[in-house]
Amino acid sequence: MTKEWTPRIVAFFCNWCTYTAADLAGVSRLKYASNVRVIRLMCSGRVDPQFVLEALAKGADGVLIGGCHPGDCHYVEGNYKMLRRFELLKRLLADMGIEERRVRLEWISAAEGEKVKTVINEMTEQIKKLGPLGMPQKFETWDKEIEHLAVEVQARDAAQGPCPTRAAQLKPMEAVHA
Amino acid sequence: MKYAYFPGCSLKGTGRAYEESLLPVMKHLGVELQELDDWNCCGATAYMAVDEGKACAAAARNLAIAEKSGLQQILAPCSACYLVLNKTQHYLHEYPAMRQTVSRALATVGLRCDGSSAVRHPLDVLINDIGLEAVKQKITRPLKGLKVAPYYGCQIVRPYATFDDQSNPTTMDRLLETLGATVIKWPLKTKCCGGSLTGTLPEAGLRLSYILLKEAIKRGADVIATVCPLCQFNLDAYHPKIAAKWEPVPIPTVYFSQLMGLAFGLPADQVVLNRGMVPMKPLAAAMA
Amino acid sequence: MEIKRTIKYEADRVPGFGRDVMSVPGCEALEHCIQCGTCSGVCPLSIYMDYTPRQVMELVRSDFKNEVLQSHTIWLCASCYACTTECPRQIRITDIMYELKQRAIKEEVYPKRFPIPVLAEEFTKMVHDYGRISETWLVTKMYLRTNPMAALGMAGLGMNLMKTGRFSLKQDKIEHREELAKIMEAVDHENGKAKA
Amino acid sequence: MPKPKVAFYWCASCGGCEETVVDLAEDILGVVEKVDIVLWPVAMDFKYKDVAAMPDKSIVATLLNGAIRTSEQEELAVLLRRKSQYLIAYGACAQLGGIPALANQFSREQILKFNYEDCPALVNEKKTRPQIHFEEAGRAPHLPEFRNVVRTLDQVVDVDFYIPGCPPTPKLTKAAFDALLGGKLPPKGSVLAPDIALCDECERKATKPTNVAFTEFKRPHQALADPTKCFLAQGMVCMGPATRSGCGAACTSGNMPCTGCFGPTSRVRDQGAKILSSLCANVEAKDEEGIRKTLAGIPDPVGTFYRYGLAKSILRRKVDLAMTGNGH
Amino acid sequence: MSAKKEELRIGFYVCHCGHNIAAMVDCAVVARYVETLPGVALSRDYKYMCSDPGQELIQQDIREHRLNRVVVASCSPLLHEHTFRGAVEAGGLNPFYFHMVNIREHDSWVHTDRGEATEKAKALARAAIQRVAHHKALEIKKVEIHPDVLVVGGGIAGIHAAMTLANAGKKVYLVEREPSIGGHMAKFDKTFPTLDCAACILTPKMSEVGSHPNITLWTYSEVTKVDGFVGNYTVQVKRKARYVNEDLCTGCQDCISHCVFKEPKFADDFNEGLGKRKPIFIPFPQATPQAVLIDPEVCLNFKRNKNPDGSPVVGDKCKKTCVEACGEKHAIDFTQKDTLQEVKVGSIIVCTGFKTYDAGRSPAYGYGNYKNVYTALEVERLVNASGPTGGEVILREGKNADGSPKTPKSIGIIHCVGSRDKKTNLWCSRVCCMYSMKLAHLLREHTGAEMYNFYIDMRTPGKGYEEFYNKLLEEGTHFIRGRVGEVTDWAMTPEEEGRLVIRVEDTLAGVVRRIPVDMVVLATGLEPQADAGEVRRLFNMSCGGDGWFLERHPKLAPVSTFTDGVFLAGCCQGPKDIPDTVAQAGAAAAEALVLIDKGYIEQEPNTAHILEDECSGCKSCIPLCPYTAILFDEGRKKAYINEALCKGCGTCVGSCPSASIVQNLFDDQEIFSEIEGVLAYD
Repeated sequence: MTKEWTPRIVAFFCNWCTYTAADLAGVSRLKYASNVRVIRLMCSGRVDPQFVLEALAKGADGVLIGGCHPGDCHYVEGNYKMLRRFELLKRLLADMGIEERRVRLEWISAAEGEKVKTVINEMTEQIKKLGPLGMPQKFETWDKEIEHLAVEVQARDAAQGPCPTRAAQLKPMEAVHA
Repeated sequence: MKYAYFPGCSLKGTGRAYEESLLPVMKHLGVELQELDDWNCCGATAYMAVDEGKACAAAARNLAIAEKSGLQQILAPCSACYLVLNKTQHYLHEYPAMRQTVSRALATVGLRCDGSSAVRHPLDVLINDIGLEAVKQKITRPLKGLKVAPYYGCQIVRPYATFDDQSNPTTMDRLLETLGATVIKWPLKTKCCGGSLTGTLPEAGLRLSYILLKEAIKRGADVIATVCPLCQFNLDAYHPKIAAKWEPVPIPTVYFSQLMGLAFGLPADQVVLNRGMVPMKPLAAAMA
Repeated sequence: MEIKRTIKYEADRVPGFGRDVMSVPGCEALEHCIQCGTCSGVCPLSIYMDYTPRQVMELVRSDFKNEVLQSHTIWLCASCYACTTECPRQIRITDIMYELKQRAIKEEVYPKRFPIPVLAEEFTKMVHDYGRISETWLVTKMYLRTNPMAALGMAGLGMNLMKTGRFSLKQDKIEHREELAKIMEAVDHENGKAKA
Repeated sequence: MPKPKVAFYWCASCGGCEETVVDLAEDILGVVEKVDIVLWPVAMDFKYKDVAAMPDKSIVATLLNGAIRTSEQEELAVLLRRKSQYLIAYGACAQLGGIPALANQFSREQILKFNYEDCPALVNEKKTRPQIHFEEAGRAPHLPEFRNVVRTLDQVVDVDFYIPGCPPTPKLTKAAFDALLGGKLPPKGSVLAPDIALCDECERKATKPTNVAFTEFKRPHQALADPTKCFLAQGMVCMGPATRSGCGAACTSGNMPCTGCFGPTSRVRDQGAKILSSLCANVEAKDEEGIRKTLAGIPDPVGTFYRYGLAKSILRRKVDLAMTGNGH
Repeated sequence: MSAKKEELRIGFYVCHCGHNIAAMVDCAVVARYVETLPGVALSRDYKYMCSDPGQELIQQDIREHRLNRVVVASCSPLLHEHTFRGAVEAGGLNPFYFHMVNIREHDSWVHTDRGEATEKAKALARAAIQRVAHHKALEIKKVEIHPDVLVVGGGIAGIHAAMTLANAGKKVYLVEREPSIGGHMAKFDKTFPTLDCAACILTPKMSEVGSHPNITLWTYSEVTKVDGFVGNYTVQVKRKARYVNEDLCTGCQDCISHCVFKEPKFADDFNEGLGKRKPIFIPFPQATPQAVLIDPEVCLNFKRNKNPDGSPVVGDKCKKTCVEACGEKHAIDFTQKDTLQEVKVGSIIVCTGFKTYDAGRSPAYGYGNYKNVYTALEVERLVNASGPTGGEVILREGKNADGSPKTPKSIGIIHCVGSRDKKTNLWCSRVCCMYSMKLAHLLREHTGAEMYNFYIDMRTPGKGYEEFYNKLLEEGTHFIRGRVGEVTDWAMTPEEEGRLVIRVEDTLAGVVRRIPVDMVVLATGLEPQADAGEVRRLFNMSCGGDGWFLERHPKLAPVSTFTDGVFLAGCCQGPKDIPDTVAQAGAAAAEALVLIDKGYIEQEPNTAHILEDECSGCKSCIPLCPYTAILFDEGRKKAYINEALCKGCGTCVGSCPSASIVQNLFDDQEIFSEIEGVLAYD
């Protein structure tokens, strides 16, 4: 890699406050780090903890969740539901060895374009300090110890015909289903 | 109640009447003060003008000594000390670069300052920790009929103090009322006395002291009560010069602690009215 | 009648000076100044200043370094913080004044024989040497360096101080002076000013 | 016509799955009648070389239970995959990692150190650790290597079907055999259990109100559970809503909350995240302090929500664990 | 599952938006990259996608290239999603086979490195391509609009909005908290810059409101609850007891003159406390409705204790001369209680106005400390002919040489009090410069005093405003550019004795000045109402960081809110003068008319539904729905969603432990592929 490593952050922003605030940041031409990828949801209450885990597993170094301030949720209290999940999710992630600062929940109202900028820049800096999380690479490293299986299987296949590992399909199967 | 006590240089010098009156009053109220071990000058306003980093480091040495002593609260009666120690706390919290410089410097002599102690002013402690009710209990000679102009000066309420209103402080007013005195309302209670300019640039500095003294007399005050050794000095020591330049404005200026000592009926050597240059007649009259 | 040209050329500016001052802790908010004049309005000493505090703020922001560092204004500031408290943009004007004083001392451009910077220097020196201030000695030293004749005018005050038991020729010192020296040295070191 | 060949094998497991096969009771006779068991180490004497000698795909189905932790298990998985038309992950360990996969919270070094050095019940003065090469009296056998990571069967070889449970129920096992022998198998990759959460078959469902708001969480040992009332309504963590049904609500009928051994429904990628989401959203408190206090009743979210599913979870393993190389 | 999937043919368009995007994102590179992604049949970059030719391009491509999915990378979907869905539909495709990528607000406008911005655009585009593959055809839902409108607040904004709607034949409920409509404008003497009398232009409008057959006017009332959604709001209004039957009272005021209190004794709110009123009173002569009310706190017929319901206890001590005076009208009713009324409306216009900054928060100016320091609103009443002094400017403190109450010889008006200040309110209140000049003119007219205006910057951007400034300059008003440091009462010179002294830097002259005056007027700024937070929640609106209600878009939707069917007008949205307020009120009324006349609103089909076979009936989702849209079918032992009530937040979807709830447009699959897409870059 020639370029300096920059963190990848996936952000889940609620449509009414934080996404709008990010639009406002744009309209106001505020400048912030370019490594955040925003996914729009209608409400922070829609943020399924699976999304956070999936983002981390697929290569995000951090996840930012943005919702309306407490009491301001467009859907009355969706943000509280996220807050509650977030409290336990943070602990679960810590137990799984993921630094707390990689996952952040922020209340950003539609008027707080400036806060979008500050939070993103701050988070980028924090994660830069933490370094890459690199889950896809980790998965690869973990599975190095069974890499030989594929090789062995291949060698034997060459001698005796195919034996599927995870990826390959078994032909007679389909006959049975049909 | 126990506090670390940071007297500062003035309270050992020209402002000794402040310490001499404050310590007995605090003792009388059951407050224990433990003077900081080998404290050094806070740096006052002069040091900040020369080198901010060193000024903070010098002040932080005192904070570090206090933290080491295990006492969480530092009592700093002098306004300049109070401000500088507080300012240092703020800088250590707000500016990571400053915090790093200072903590590395302190580390060279095995000291550590994490900014955990609170710098308190005696007025803050009297009102919020001890309480005016407890003060009232100790009064044996209420200051009935004594008209006092409360003078806070600049640096205790500005800009870091949170125990009183920055524009219109009232803690000393309430304390003096509790002592039985009549508190004079005047708009100059936080105006500058001239600070060190009285010495370095008398034309400007003394004029500020003159205005204060004149206005206090005009509003009918018998005495000015102050909380700062420099204010007391400026309002007390330059009367001949002021009289020569403008007009005589004969009104004594005392520390609030001296008035407390009076009201508590403490012996004269613990009220030390003899330290004032302007005759204390109005006080004597009021006491009679 | 003497006439004086007051025009300022771009060459009179020291580009970057304003930004540099604003990068110092406590001085950041200067960029928000709206030149309302509240600082001058509340300053008890603005009436003696060559530039009002507001003007100093603008001169700093516009990089007129020489004008600012040579101005009387910065030495007239008594650090009463009235401006800082009242400023509608929360600019810590007092702290900016401190910063300007430091720069003026460092560049030795303050008015010569002007007692205020001398007092500051002597004060600092005394803290270094003894750890504490003896007011009597401090004032004496200042007068000796600036205006020895004025010291005579202070004789009356000295007498009065003596009468009230507030005059002392004893130089108070702290026990661990070497500790303080070491801290100061370390600060210099941290700031890249290690003794040559 | 020769009877279809069937194999059973066990990897990192407790043996409970084998019990289920036995628990088919009289039904097993029906099964045995219809099939020819060619490998079942727990009950019958076959050797590796017997299997290796079989032609590829000569076994119709292999039911493999247990997670994959050692090189030997990997090798057998590969061999059986090759020899079988259908490889079926049998039980929670093979499907999800199961209890053994909780070890994915620790590194190999931590595990070996504890078990061969620090464990208080241990006598091992020389601190000898298991070896993969070992020479004595001129013999140098190859021993299995203990891997860094616990894996599910499908993380090692291709798997056709899953029969869930810790252990799977005889009923599901029999149904699987019936489908297999009757040629009525669902699409490849299916879990051979209903694709609906446990509450569907739990008798306590009716007792759950529609306005549960958690103020505290109690663990089973901290309270005497009402034998009829929904556990969640009693403030006890029950994985039922996030767990596939098919067990006949065995645990909840026995007055124990569901711990999730059947794994998630097909639409869920991470069972733990899902139950977390649902439980937390229904906490009553709105302030961080109150929320934290309520959730303090779940002191070990990983152990609670991934009791069986850690290896199969999105993160699979504690992410900051060191990997150590081959050879102990 | 097994059904043969139609081959994916995605069309991708990246918009240059002139230079707005193209300057920071290499659009051609993005288009070429997307072309390589699976399922993409066509990829183009184009100058302005939202233009007619841009939209036409999409339609043509759908037809010619048999596209079955469309992705446009341009600005925010909040701006143009609707436009492009329309184009997709016009091309013959279901409009929801579309997804939009925001590479302007979220990319080109906020980044500075072209390479990085282009990379980001690629990642976002890829995510959309992956996501759109999972999109389903959806149908738009239509919701009927109830034709009645609620207007909250009876200031000039509310009055104008209500009148506009009523004149268009719509039924309006106008709810006002105070006993009369009129708001702040009713307190003003004259209006700038024309100097026409505020009462003369406002009073006719007020009485028109009072008598309009289409307007139900509820004063002394507050909205306490709002339920429902656009087109179908149910609003609960609390009508506070006035102890006078509005319908029976004729406004003759005989009761007031016959009150046992011979003289007015109690501070009169309408006159900012400068005047007095009796316990039974009418707020001001032109009040609408023309009905008196009784203040139970001071009326002798009430005891000082309260009933358990909070209403005051009726006593029997007073002679009730008022009842006697009212005679056969029987309008006075001491037993009146607060009542709750419920109305159904389709849309709501919020015009709750502002409050003025509390001058006591700026102690340096001495308000409350020095009696002759006034707020501007007090001076409005002081110069008003129907005000407490009959229009005579006499000071609270001091005497003239002849012993009469003191009239000021010099007056200082301080601008920007509480405004443009980080410690109070950072915003410019927009009207203070102009009203300060108006007051300078009026005070000079009334007193002949020397006038000083202290300003930071003069702001006169309105029709005829700068001309007004010029007029004041001609009148000899002293304009001193400098924010006043302090107002004090200690004298330095003989002419300062006994007067208020203003210390200020005259920044244009570059000197500090002390200016003695007899009267100080504080031009206090405008602030959000104290209860703006609660009101905002009531109507499900947002507030900016400054506390003003937030419009949907600062330029393009200035009177809409983020809640459909709730509109804003007047100062509750931010400080503004009367012309702007009236214009906004008209605009809000027009927005409401659009809804009513169309008769229905199309709703985003982003609702959730439960997969019948998969739901285990665990009930976890039911308490989560804020709209009680999720119900439990006791027969089938499963939950189901009433989609008419569902607003599409997706909270239940994110919480369903067995993933058996699906949200249209935000399906798990769609989001998972978006996550994968944004992260799959190299």
